[in-house]
Amino acid sequence: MKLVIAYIQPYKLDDVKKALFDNGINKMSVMTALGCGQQMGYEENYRGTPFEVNLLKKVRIEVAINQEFEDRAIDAIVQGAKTGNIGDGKIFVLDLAECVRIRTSEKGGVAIG
Amino acid sequence: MKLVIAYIQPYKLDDVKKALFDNGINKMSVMTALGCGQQMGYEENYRGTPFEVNLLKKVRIEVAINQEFEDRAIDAIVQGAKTGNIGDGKIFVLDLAECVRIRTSEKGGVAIG
Amino acid sequence: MKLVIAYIQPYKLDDVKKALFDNGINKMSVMTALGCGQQMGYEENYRGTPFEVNLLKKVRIEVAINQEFEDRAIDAIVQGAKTGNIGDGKIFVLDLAECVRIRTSEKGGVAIG
Amino acid sequence: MEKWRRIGVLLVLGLLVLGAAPDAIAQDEAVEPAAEEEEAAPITAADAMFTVNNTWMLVATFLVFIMHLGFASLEAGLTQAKNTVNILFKNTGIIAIGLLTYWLCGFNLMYPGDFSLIIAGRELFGFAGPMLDPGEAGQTAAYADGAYTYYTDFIFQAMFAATAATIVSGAVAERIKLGSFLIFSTIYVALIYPIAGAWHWGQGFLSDMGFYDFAGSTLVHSVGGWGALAGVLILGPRLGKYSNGSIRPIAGHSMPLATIGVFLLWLGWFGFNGGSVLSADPGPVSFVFVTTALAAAAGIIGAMATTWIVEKKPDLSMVLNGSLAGLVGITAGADAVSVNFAILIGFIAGIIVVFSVIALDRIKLDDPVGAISVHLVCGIWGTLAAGIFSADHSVVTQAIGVVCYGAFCFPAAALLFLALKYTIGLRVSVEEERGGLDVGEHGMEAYGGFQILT
Amino acid sequence: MEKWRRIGVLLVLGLLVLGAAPDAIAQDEAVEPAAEEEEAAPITAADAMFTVNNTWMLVATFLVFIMHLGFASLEAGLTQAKNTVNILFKNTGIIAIGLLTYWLCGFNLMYPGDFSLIIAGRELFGFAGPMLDPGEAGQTAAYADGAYTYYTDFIFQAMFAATAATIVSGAVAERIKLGSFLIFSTIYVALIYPIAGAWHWGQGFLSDMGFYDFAGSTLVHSVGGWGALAGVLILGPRLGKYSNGSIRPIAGHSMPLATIGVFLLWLGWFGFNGGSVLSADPGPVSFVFVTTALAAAAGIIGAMATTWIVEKKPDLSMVLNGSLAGLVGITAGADAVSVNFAILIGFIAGIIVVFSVIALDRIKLDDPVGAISVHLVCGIWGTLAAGIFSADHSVVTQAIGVVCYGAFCFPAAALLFLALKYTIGLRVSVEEERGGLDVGEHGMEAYGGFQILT
Amino acid sequence: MEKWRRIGVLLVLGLLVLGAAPDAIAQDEAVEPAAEEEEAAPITAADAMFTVNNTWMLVATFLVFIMHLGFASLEAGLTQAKNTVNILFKNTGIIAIGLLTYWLCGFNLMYPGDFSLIIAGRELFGFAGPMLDPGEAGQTAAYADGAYTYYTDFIFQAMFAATAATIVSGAVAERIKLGSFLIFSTIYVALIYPIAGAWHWGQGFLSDMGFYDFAGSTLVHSVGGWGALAGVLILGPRLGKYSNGSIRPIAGHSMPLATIGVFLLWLGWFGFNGGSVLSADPGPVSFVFVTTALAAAAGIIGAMATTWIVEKKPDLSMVLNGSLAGLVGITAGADAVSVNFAILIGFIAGIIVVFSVIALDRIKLDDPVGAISVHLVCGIWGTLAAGIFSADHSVVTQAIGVVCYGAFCFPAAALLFLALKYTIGLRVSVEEERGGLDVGEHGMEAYGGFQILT
Ligand SMILES: Nc1ncnc2c1ncn2[C@@H]1O[C@H](COP(=O)(O)OP(=O)(O)O)[C@@H](O)[C@H]1O
Ligand SMILES: Nc1ncnc2c1ncn2[C@@H]1O[C@H](COP(=O)(O)OP(=O)(O)O)[C@@H](O)[C@H]1O
Ligand SMILES: Nc1ncnc2c1ncn2[C@@H]1O[C@H](COP(=O)(O)OP(=O)(O)O)[C@@H](O)[C@H]1O
Repeated sequence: MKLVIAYIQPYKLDDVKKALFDNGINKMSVMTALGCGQQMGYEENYRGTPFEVNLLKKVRIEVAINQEFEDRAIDAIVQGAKTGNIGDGKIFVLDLAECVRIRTSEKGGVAIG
Repeated sequence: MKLVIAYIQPYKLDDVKKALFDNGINKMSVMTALGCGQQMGYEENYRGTPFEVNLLKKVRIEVAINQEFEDRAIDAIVQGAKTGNIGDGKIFVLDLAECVRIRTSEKGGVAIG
Repeated sequence: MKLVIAYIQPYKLDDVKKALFDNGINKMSVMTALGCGQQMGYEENYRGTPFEVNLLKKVRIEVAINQEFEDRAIDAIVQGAKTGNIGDGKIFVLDLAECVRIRTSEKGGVAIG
Repeated sequence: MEKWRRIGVLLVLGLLVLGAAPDAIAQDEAVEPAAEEEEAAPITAADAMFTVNNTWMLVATFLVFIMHLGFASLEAGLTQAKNTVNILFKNTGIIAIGLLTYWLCGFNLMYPGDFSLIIAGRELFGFAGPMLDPGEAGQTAAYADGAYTYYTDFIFQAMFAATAATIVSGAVAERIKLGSFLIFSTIYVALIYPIAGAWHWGQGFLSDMGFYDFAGSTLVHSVGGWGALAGVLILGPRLGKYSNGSIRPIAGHSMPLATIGVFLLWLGWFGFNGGSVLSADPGPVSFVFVTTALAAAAGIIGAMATTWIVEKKPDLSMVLNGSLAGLVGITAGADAVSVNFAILIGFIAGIIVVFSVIALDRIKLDDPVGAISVHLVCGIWGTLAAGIFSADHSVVTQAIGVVCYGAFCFPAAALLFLALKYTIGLRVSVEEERGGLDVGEHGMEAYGGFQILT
Repeated sequence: MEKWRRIGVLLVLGLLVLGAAPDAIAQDEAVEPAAEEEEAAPITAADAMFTVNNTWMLVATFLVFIMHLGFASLEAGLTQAKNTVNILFKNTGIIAIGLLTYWLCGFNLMYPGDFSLIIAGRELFGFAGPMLDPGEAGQTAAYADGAYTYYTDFIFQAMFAATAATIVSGAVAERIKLGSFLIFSTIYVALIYPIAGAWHWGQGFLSDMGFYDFAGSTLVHSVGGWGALAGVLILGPRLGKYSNGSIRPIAGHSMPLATIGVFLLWLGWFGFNGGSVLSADPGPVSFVFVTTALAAAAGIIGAMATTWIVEKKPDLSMVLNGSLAGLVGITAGADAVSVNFAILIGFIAGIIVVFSVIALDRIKLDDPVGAISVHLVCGIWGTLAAGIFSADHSVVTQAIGVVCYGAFCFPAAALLFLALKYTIGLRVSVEEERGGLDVGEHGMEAYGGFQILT
Repeated sequence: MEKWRRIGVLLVLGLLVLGAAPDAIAQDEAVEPAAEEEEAAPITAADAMFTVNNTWMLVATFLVFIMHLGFASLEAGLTQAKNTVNILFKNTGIIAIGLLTYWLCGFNLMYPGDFSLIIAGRELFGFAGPMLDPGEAGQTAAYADGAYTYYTDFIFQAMFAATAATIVSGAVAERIKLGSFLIFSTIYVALIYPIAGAWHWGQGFLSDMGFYDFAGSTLVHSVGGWGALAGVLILGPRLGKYSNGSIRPIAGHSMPLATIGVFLLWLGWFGFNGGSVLSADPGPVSFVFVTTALAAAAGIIGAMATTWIVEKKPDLSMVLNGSLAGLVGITAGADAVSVNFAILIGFIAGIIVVFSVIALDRIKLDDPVGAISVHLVCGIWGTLAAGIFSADHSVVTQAIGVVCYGAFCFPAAALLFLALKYTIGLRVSVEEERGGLDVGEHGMEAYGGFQILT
């Protein structure tokens, strides 16, 4: 089992969700995040003082999947989130040791979906 | 060491916290999240246009524990969060490679608690 | 590759960011979180009813790095976040199985930076 | 079925308005309010005085109007983000319902002219017929001795009417079904409020007895407060408020909104009390401005001191309640007590409200915004205080008045709530209460996009 | 280059004001507005009446002023958090632009005295010269027969002027370039609005024809609404609003803000309509208060019933629009229809606005706040209704008036928008629209620190 | 010990009010304000004029009242979410303190009648005794020549008083101890403001010299501004504002709140300036409305142009300050300069305020809301401008007045702040400043449940 974490542009959330759904992955969790990467940020100006904003608004998606879905999940996220521009985001994959469905106490792969 | 991530119903937060405390686990971190799972979402209606909301409000809990607490932690979360209804949530367990207490620079298992 | 998760005091964010930058790590993601640890919380009082607040405002930082940066990253975070007081926070390190740059579909270590 | 019920509601509303139309044509021909101004006669001083009096009453009217925004803001601010749409909806609905029912029957129930139900010499009930009719002289200085026109009279009083129901709204917030609440409000504001109001302001038996309530500590605030008390008792507390014997505070979601609400209410009170002089007479109006403002200020200081001592830290929500407590407290005697006593009354009200909020919580009466403490408890205090601190009024008569209103309004409200409870239901489901009434009743959120831990 | 353009703008503005200065000295010497009060003569009743009339008009003026805060709040509340600074900025800018252009030319275009362009007997255009000149008697009772002074006249009308542009602002929100919008507003409010206004209120050809618009259902609201329609058509919908043939709602970010906005607009309307009596005459002013308040209330009930049936759940944003619909609807005939018809007009407006919002969405006209439905559609309804429900006015003449305003304002606005589109550009870049205009146009955020999912 | 101090405070407050009571009974018997209306005499034109004048002054009073909500909103909006409760608390407290101290002593210090301290022919200090006493004729037309009653006089002036302290509040926000601030405010508003005010409005030496300040550019705004300057100097900047030689902006948390604040302040200013005519006289009141509104508009344009050029992007917070700058600027000469000059004054104020905000930041004076720039700098500008642009006033005398106020208020405020600093302490602990004063001073949060990055 894997835990896939993706940082994407907020406006791409709908597209990524759709791409995942289309690939049979319809469980996920979403959070707001601020990101700092190759995208350089921009200058804001508050009351005459310029300052660099380099924490940009991102959306963080977390998807737990069974091993065999790994590539599909990654591809789906890339497909949904990619524009080719800096700031498109990153995907991180972790090994998932265990998964429990709280409602039924089921464990492991069956609990993921 | 393990990192336990749980998505639960927001209103169950107090119960889960209490269940963890009762099991000797009193360190944790909490975030807001939006989740999409078996719970189907609901229809909202804004200015005459219906739309499906399928990102539901969830709470995400992160608890780092020593190996021997794994079962206890999972049980406590299940106990606190379970209602038997769809939407109760999931628990994900990851292997934790290292843990550092910033205040003392202690590392490993001693730093967790 | 490693995924470093750090919970720090919110007002230390700038310092930690700077320390990481100074150590050549300039990609990261930031979230708000509520934490419960050795810091005991405080008593609030709402309309005559006192209550214990033990979920304190924290900032959660996530940094994916290549193995060789692990110590540097940990040291930088400790250096930026440490005051010696309870509540300084924790660092958790996970093994990162895979990393993908969405823009280019690059994978692995090259995608991290 | 659900759908049919809704269509039924619409039909009734539609008929109500359309039914009024034919009648209206007649009225139109009869009155012609704006057309017949020839004004050949020279302007007299009485004309000018009539005009300024009427202008002031209309200013007071829009000030009372803005209190409804004050109530909406305060109530929304002191409750949770997930119920905000519901609260705003109720408050927007109530002002509409209040104005329309007052047009339909309230005004003529409250100022019936003659009483048709008189028991043991007590004038209890009268009704001058549905809708408005200015009559021959309604729009002239003859109507109220040069103080205001018929339509001014109506609209000023109409703005008052809705406040009584709004007070209830805050107390039952975060758990009452929208439909049930709207039905309750409609009946409370269309019938209970004006009938009870007639006893004093409509020259009924309490005014005969010498009972005195200048601008409505009892007639408006307690009347609302009794309804609030009945609602809270019958609905029960919000989920999780009193779990395992301990009190869990459910914090409001926006203190700026609550503060805006209180300032707007205070602003409106200058019209509420200042307009209750029922003319622009410089002496009394300015005097009432001073007693009103200083009582509110003293209420703030009273609550500030009390909360600082009792809670250790100064609680903003209590201080906000304190200013309203001072305002409710002075309302009954704003023109009748001295300035210094006004300050004392407000100061004591500020102390009372803090202890009352705490006490109600102890006995597990869950009133999210403190409406019972502010409007009922301080309404009673203010009514009695007018008797204590003014030589012209008797505290015993004041107490009798208080009891009469309680004896009528509380059972009436309780009956209404119970009837709703055992028919269409009063309280939302547990799931809906947890998820918030915004999504449950309205299918929308108040703060789209904001991350909120609920 | 960007920088030079900005400096140019400043220079023009500076010269404009400075250029006025020498002139001003002359005026200063000539008028001396506050200095020459000797008032040896005894006070007459006419003096007192003049004073109360003028006082009421100034009260109405500040009430109309507060509508601008109402517009700003409503518009901000019904749009996304990421565009809030932009919306607040536009609304703050518009009131400034509106007042200053009205001082510079608007007032004297709208009330030209003489018309210099008369075609086929139709008085179409006139201009009494730039800036203000109270003349000899401007500040005395002689100016308007004891109703108000020259400066009161100006400032009351000036407050109206800016509203027309503000209406447009809501409809084109979340995608229009700041600079282009400010230029559009300046021209629309400086030229289009007053020229069109002169046709009726300036005693132009429509007033000769018997067209009747008491306080501006057409002259203010439709004029703004036509601009809004042109803007929406030329700009196109917001990104993602109509994707793949389906409608994706873009929810507003703060219902409390929207509700505050609507209550403030309603409050302001007491001045908008009440002040349009143009004196404090008790009969008509109080009558107008009643029709205004009850139409708004009926609009709420109309929209509430409709949305409850159509959308299944009662939609707060629609109910808020409903009260405005009622207000816009009654504005043309507030003094001319009976109270019962006022309620009917408001009720129907509340129904109309819900269907109009839905219909516009169906035909992919993206109006984030419902400005076209409220101001244009209900403005037309109100203007016709004044003809239908009042015996003194003809619905045919009313329709002719509606058409005239549409025939002038819509093309004028469209031309302006097109000119801007093909010169400096009308719409922000896709990136800016996605990231929000707050960061794109202003480099700042409305809610620093809040975690918001955009 | 902490607890005892608190109880001490309450006791003092309690005694103060209770001590007033016996006295009050006497007053009650003496005055009987609302009871003795027999009004057998026919209405005269003078009666009507008295009534309309008084009505206008009361309208102006509630407009000035609403400025306090404006200040609270603006200040809260421009600071961080974690200090919002504290700011709202301070502003609610100040209005209460302001009104009550003005009742206790302020009014009779500011309008002493006779001066008891006269040095070299300069009337510096007088006191007409504690609390209010309308005397025989206070509530009749005789009191102020038919312009207003004694109580109107008091309450209008009382509303002004608190603003001076509120101005300070914004400048010292986010780091001052609540208790210390409340003590400072009490003394500043009870003693410093009225004593200084007496020099001009109380017919003291500056009015003898021909100094002119129509509505308080100096008497209210600079007085507050000097206090703000002293506070900022003694408190030092917020943590992290000027770290490592660079300026780190600390963004406000709610631009809608800030905008609401500015519009409410502008609204209130119609009463602040319009009421300062001290009657409803149509000529001057309407003239003052026009200069006030256009100066605010010009301030917006001035600030907009400046910030667009200087900061590259148009900064909403600067534009908001710009409108206030225009308002403060016109306040001294609102009735004395021509309309065109009013626009010029406002426009220049809008430019000044932007550069002033930037300059203060450069010299590390940390004023979170721009209070010093708006109220002190533009207050001085406005006072001088009244001399420059009006033939009736001398810029030299104006400058002398400005210096006198600075020479008294700044040291007085500094002394107060220093005394507090070395006794109970002035600044919260570093931990409290970091965590926010809401939790530190009040144990509660302003936005329960919202996820905010602080
Ligand atoms: N090494 C990293 N650790 C944590 N988060 C990262 C890392 N690299 C990128 N991110 C996240 O991904 C977002 C996009 O990164 P960025 O480098 O701008 O994208 P791209 O690689 O497409 O240019 C960042 O804003 C940040 O939130
Ligand atoms: N595979 C997954 N990956 C990420 N988050 C998940 C996954 N499955 C469930 N979740 C999270 O858990 C929440 C509850 O899931 P749901 O399927 O509704 O619960 P249940 O299994 O009890 O029916 C979801 O809203 C989502 O936040
Ligand atoms: N075992 C844990 N699991 C998850 N989060 C933790 C854990 N321990 C600490 N944290 C996070 O770190 C924060 C700081 O912890 P705390 O114990 O107060 O710090 P310190 O060890 O410096 O005293 C907590 O508020 C919480 O967010």
